[in-house]
Amino acid sequence: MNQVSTGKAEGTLHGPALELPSFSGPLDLLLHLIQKNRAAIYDIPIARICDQYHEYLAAMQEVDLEIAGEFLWMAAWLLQVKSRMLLPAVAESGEDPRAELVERLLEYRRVKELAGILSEVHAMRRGMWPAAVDAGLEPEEVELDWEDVDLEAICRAYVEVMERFAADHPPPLEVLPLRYTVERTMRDLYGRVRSEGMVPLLRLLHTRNDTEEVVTAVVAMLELARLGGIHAEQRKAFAEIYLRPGQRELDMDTLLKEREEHGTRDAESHR
Amino acid sequence: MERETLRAIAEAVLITARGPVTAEQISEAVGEREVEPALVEEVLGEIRDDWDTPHHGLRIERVAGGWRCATPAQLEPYLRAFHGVASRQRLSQAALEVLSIVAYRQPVTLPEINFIRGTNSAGVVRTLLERKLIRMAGRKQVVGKPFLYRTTREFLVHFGLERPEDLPDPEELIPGEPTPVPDDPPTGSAGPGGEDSGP
Amino acid sequence: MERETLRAIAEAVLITARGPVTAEQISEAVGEREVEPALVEEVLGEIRDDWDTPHHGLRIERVAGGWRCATPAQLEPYLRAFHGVASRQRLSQAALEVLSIVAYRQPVTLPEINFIRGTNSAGVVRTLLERKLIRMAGRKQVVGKPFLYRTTREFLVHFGLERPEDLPDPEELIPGEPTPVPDDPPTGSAGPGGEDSGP
Repeated sequence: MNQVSTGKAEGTLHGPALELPSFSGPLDLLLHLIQKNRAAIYDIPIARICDQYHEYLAAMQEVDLEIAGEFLWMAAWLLQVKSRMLLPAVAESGEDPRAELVERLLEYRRVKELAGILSEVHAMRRGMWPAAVDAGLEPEEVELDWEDVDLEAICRAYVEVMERFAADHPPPLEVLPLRYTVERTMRDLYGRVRSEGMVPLLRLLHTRNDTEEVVTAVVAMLELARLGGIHAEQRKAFAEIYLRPGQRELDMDTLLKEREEHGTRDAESHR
Repeated sequence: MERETLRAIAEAVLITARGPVTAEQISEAVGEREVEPALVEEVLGEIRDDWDTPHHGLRIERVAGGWRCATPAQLEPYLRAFHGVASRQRLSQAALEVLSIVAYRQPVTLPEINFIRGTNSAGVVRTLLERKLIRMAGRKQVVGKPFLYRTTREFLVHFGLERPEDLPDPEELIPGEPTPVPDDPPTGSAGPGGEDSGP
Repeated sequence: MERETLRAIAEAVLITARGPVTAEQISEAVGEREVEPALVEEVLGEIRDDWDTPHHGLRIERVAGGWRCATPAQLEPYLRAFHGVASRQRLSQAALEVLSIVAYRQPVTLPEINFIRGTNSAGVVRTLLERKLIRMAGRKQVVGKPFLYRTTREFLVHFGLERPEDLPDPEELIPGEPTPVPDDPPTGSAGPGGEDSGP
């Protein structure tokens, strides 16, 4: 029972020069002291045990051990029980101030007993290796035992899926300032149609690999056609669209100035 | 060392090894001078002969790199059948992913699941339906009216939950150590309907 | 089907299965009406007895409601030498204590474990979850909805138990004092290491 535990995360007692046995918690230490004193759990000599408990903590502090809060909690509790034992009123009431402590110790001792049994079984069975003969079937998909799929497993799976989703879908790029304006494209396109007499629109668009430029050109073309400055013609579905000068002659300078004043930002509304 | 102990060691090594094993390796593992590779080889031959009977389901055989343990070829159909039976109690990683999406985002449609996973999950959804871990719960009132899926009563029983809302939040999963939680995916027009229209 | 064929199938299944196998599964895989689970169980018992000799390096045992095949523990030093691995990690005293509490009070919450041990056990619980010796099994319907923990099938396999109830009862092992144990830890009372214990 008086083992040297390796209580990891809790009440850790480590350090090379340590002569003191370490305990997995304050109840473990208390149980050890009771046994050392050959006392019964049901009749703890509380004053003696309390003193020894405090001596132990002091020794721990001397070797600069960090003492977990739980050990201090227990120290305070023991002091409280000790002082209550001395009160005549408590003694007369027949109520034992140690009762709760006793209950906790009995329960913990039961756990420690079972842990001891498990420890032996563990030591014995740790050396058994499962058979790992390959069945010779085609390589199987990694599968999980449904038995092992608990709340933790399903929650982790969800976190992983969403992490992967986030990685595959980075936040959208910021919108860059427009590189092509409808106004400028209108001017260029109108000029070209006037000077060349006929412009094949689709061929023109196909030579542009910038989507933004294509969109701007289409909008500019539609605007010019609406104003009657150019005439668009397509003989049959999917055939080339030819742009020719329209019935109206446009004064591009005045026109574009007006557009700007009206603040129509076609390019943006068409994005 | 007793010959029977050597024999037991050789068997134990063979059934736990992943690939072929040589007599030299076993001799070395035993680490006793008198257990030479030749002796091990002899014992391995004995083991092979002993196991080679119709009432045994394992064979020891000499292969290129040494000796290995395998099952007799004629038992393959049974192993395959057993594998099928056993796999009903298993779940693929893909199935676990889809199940987690349905669990956490229910009700959810197949297109939404596909969008999140970035891969078609129709087969997996069918498997989960067959295993009664998810169920259909009406249709979503969007184009194509896809089915909505939810988890089942059986799902809750397996996980010991009263309600799907009791599933753990990723943050509370690991006490003391915060898990990174991704932001929700965009729930816009293309997104997996976060602001869902129930049936 | 010949009995010897059934025996061979059972052996082949056992050495290739990755976990405990039930007689029902083997019976189903064979798929013949006369090969009932009871017959398979009988054959498995035969195999167990036949293999249990010093010259064999494999054993089968009844565990976690099924049967599984493993090497005898006393051959471990040779297997470690052959596989070139260190001994499998021991469980710490703290881990064994938490495991004991989960085993005989399951399902149990972390605050309850903390209370019984008088010390914060969150780290140990996480380790045991990672080692698949305990699993999350729902939430307790009390304030804060803490997770409930149970032992796993891996726990049963590791400790050679058929059911969690097969654990010895320490009360019977402690002579002398009768031990009145409260049904539930008096949560909310002022003991150290209660609900929110933790350094």
